[in-house]
Amino acid sequence: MSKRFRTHLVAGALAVAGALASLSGVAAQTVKVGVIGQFTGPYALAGKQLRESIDAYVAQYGTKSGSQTIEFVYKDIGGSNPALAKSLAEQLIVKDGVSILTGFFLSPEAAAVAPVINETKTPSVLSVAASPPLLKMSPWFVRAGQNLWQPAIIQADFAADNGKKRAYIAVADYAPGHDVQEAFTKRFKERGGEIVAADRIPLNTVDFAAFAERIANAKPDIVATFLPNGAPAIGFFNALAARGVTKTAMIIGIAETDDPDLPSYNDNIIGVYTSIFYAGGLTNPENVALKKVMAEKFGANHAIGVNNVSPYDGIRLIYRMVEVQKGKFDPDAAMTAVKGFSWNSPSGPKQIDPDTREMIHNIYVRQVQKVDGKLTNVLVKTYEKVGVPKL
Amino acid sequence: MDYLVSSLTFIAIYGVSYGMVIFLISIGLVITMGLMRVINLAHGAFAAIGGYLCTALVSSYKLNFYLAVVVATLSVAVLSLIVERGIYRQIYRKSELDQVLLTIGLAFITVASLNFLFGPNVVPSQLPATLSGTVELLGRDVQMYRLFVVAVGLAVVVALWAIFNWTMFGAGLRAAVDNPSMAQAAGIDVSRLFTLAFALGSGLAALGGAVGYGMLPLEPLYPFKYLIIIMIVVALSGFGNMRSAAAISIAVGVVDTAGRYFFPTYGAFIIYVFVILYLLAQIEGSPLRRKS
Amino acid sequence: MTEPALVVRSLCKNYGGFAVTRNVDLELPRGARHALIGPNGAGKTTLVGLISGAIAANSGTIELFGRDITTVSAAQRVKQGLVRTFQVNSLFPHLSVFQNIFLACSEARGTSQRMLGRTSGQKPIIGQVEAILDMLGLSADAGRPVATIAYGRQRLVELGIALALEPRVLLLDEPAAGVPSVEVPLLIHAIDRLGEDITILLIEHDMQIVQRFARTMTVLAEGQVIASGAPDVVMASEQVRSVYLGKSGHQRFESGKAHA
Amino acid sequence: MSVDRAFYNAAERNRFGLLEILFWLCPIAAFFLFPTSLSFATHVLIMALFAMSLGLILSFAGIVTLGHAAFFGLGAYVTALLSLAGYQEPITATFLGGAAAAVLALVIGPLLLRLTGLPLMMVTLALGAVMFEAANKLGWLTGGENGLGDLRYQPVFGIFRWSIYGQTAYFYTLAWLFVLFLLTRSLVASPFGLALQGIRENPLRMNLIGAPVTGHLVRVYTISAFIAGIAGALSAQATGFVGLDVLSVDLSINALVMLVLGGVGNIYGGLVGGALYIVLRNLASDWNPYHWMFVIGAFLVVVVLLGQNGVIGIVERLTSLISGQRKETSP
Repeated sequence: MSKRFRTHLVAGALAVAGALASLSGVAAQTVKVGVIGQFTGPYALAGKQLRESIDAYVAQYGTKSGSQTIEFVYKDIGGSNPALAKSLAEQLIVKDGVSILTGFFLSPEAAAVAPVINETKTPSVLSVAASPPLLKMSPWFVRAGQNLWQPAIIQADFAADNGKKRAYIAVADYAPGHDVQEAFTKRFKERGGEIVAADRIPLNTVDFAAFAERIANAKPDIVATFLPNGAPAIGFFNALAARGVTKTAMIIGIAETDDPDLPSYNDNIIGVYTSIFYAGGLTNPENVALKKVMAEKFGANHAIGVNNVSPYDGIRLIYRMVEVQKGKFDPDAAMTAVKGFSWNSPSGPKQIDPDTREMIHNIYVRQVQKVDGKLTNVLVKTYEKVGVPKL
Repeated sequence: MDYLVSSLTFIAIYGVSYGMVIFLISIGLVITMGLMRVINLAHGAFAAIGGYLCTALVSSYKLNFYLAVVVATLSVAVLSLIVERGIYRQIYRKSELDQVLLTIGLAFITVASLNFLFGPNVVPSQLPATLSGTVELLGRDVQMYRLFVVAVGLAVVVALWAIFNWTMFGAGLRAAVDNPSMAQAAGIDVSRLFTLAFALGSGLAALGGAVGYGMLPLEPLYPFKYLIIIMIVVALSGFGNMRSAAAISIAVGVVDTAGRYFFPTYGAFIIYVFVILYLLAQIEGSPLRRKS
Repeated sequence: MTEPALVVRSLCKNYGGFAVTRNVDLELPRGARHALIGPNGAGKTTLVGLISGAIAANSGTIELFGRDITTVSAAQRVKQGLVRTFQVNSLFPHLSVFQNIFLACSEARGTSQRMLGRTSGQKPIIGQVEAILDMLGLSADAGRPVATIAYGRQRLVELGIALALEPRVLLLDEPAAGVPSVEVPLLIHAIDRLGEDITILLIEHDMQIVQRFARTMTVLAEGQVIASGAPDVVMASEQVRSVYLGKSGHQRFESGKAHA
Repeated sequence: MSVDRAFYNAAERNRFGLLEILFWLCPIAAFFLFPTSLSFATHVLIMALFAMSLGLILSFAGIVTLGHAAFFGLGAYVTALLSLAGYQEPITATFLGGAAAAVLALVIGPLLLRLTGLPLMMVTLALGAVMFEAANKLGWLTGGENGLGDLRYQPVFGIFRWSIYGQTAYFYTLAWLFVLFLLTRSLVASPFGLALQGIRENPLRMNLIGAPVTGHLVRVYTISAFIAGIAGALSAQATGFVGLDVLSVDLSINALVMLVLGGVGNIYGGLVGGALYIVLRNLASDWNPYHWMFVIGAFLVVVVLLGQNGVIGIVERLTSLISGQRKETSP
């Protein structure tokens, strides 16, 4: 009795969902894409960049892909709130009838959504979330940005390539920081380097002088770091410069000196390296085109950040997923279409690893220099086709 | 041994200078809270406005930094006169809860406005280049900025001491902190005193916001981000006690710096544990328990 | 079984170096109607604070019906029947008069811990509250918030709360302070009607009330007892007159006598 | 007797009138009106429950705390960890989440609640921050920043399965909300509830009428923590995920804002305010995402300056205006 009742209930629920899905399917072959973003709150900048990228892509390529029209539905998380992300994902799928999800700035948001997309078979494009284990949580995830291990490995490679032997790791004390620490440590040791010390800096730190002092005392020749953009990164680099570490050691971060953030720094930042999948100075035609459309839409002074580029690539993947659709949205076909897919993005040649659904792409090492009186990320070395290593 | 000596001088110099910044942004609230017993959670908003104003003056109007600090401080003091007459005046007699809510509301409005006007990013530093230089002190290179902050802090301490001891305003203030109704009875215009003290407090916050940039970068969420540390100083130093406010600020700076230096991984806890233990230790017969 | 209701021995209290209560001895037999008088600053309210437990004594002992309560908390002293009123009203301003008295009754009967069952269902307590309101002539104001009734009537609520606590020893700290003269008789009447099983210590400036009420009295000056005994004896004492009463006191004294 | 029950205890005014029945029909109606928004609606119910738990101590006992999320978060983590440890019976798991929060309150309450005013706010704020940092540090237990995901629970009563359509989660949450509401409602109308109001009005005098002030406060604090813990547990079950945000200072402050939005001094304050806040927040993010903070800030200022008791106060004012009656505040 109870089992039969249960079956009925589930069947009923699925019928409702099916009806809704077909309803939305009828609407002139429109595929709805749910965008879960940080449009307000402390990460509002990332939300703004996400929206800009979608607008730019649509401005360049229109809303049609293959025979179908794409429609975006936006939902705001407004801070660190994975449970809300999950609730929004359910809402988007059940109520708004979206077939694909994207957005996902913070990794926990994606982790929270994984069971939902597993149950509903909803392909989901991670536009920024970079936590290494995410893709194992759902076969429906595909990464448009980086896996944090990639830039961390390149930090270590670049240091080793430049003959550095004594590394000090200073990362923010949260999961992404821990990931960077893990990958860097492994790779740097493999390359024959020594980790002189590792600090996990509490996120509530205001005055970073204590950490700069610890680092200076350890006399490393390279400092690998990863801190949230904004006040923490600025405070940390200022403290390093004040203590003279910037002069005595190579300092290499990941996304701290991203182009949009660069105006917040003063000259203390000059000389700092970062390792990431985009460099504003790239001259490939895709990047030139992107810069042009961004300047047209958002003004000549608009700086493109990494959080513009990977969501933009994410939209490319979504268009690819839609392109192969014939009639009713087929999630399996969508996933097949992106596995192994390769194209040229503003950030260089891209390929989705068919097995892991991770991005295989270039990682660029950039250095902050003063060019024409302006702080600029200058590309110093390109590591090509970096996949995700096994740690 | 060398390690110990260098650690101790480091903690002394950096802890004290950090403490001085905390002192600068908190002392205004210590004064107004002592006088008016208003739980003003928007105090950090005045600091943020002062800092933003100073930065904007330097970057957009090419004003000299030190002059901009003065202009920003005075402007915020004037602004706060209006806010005090218009808004704060009405909550002096309301419950603690009302005060908390109204001032959180003002802080929210400030955050939203700063975000609207200046964008969500950290605004770039406009501290003059001379402050980035270093001088040798106690056998180590110390950034000029740290010494500058300490100097400003000491100047404020001396100025406040002078105001409180040598001026009529200060005498009235002291009387009113002790007992407002008695001061009123003694012919002191307490209402006017409140307004002036509020302007003084807010102006000091603005000064802290402008001068403290090197350690507390300006961003829209500033009013909330540093609120906890401001409130810690106020709660620990008691109502209106400036001497203990200075001592507590420096203690907080030193404890925090030393904590992060020696136990970097547990640095996040140390300051909170310090606060909890300190306040709980005060339970019996503490002036903090006094209900206004 | 006939130990006195309240015995205070060699009670001392210093603030800093300043002695506000010096070696005070006081003994109230059961059913006493005892007045405590003294000039402003004599330490009367401090003494009430010490006896009620609001202030901790430096030395000396306090006994309630033969039990040493010197170190017992104020709340526990109330439970043992030692209840005070306040010179300045200390009430629950936004609650109604009824609720003010109810709170005290409920606490005295131990029902304040009851989380189940509505307040309106507590019949025995409601009856008791109504009796107190009736006795103090407060029934008409029962439903109004205390903050909205006249100060003089609030004094009655203050007394009502004390009575609701079922006192065996009652310390009345200037119950008539601030009460308009027309309402003073109501207050005195209420005090008069208190049962002989309640021992009362009254602190009062108004000699009229003292004369009418007291069977014995103590005079306090500068924290010290300077006289104690029957009112006419005490008031006749030259020491009291010269050391404490002064000129204006003389007048008040005389006028009080005239009325008596 | 024809006396209004509120005569005995103002909190007894919260009686089952027509309005109240209408109020409780709303969530039922919502189920039929918005069948595809149930997971959002569940979130609304959870926040309403959390705000109600704060209202119990703030409105009735005068405890102003800035750290109530500690209990919400503890309840959520306990329930989540139970699920991961294999204990997936939903009702007892929810209850245990609440019980864990209650135990924490019982332990810290006796010390904490001897403070008032600013020191109390600071200590609760600091305790909340310590809980947050601890959860961040104990990554092996809490998953740290990544949180605990993919939590599973058995069907309720062995019948109703949890699914993304959220019927089960919705009614399960609504049932807890209603039961805990009834508990709260009878609590504030009891002699104990009146004693709490006495403490709110004048704690010193309550002490001097022999009331165990700290004891009373610890009791209500524990009950409130229990309810907050249940809210957290429900959030873990309904979303199948627990992250650090359940312990954040923001959550504590938002609960306060919700309560004020609804109205302090009425048990419906938290319910109305919590629901309204989440719904408005959701609407606002669709049309004007950047200015939500401004709107809420302005609202708080206006509420305090006009002395209005939240939405409930405004509705009461309007109804009395319409019916032409003046409230019994004649001199």
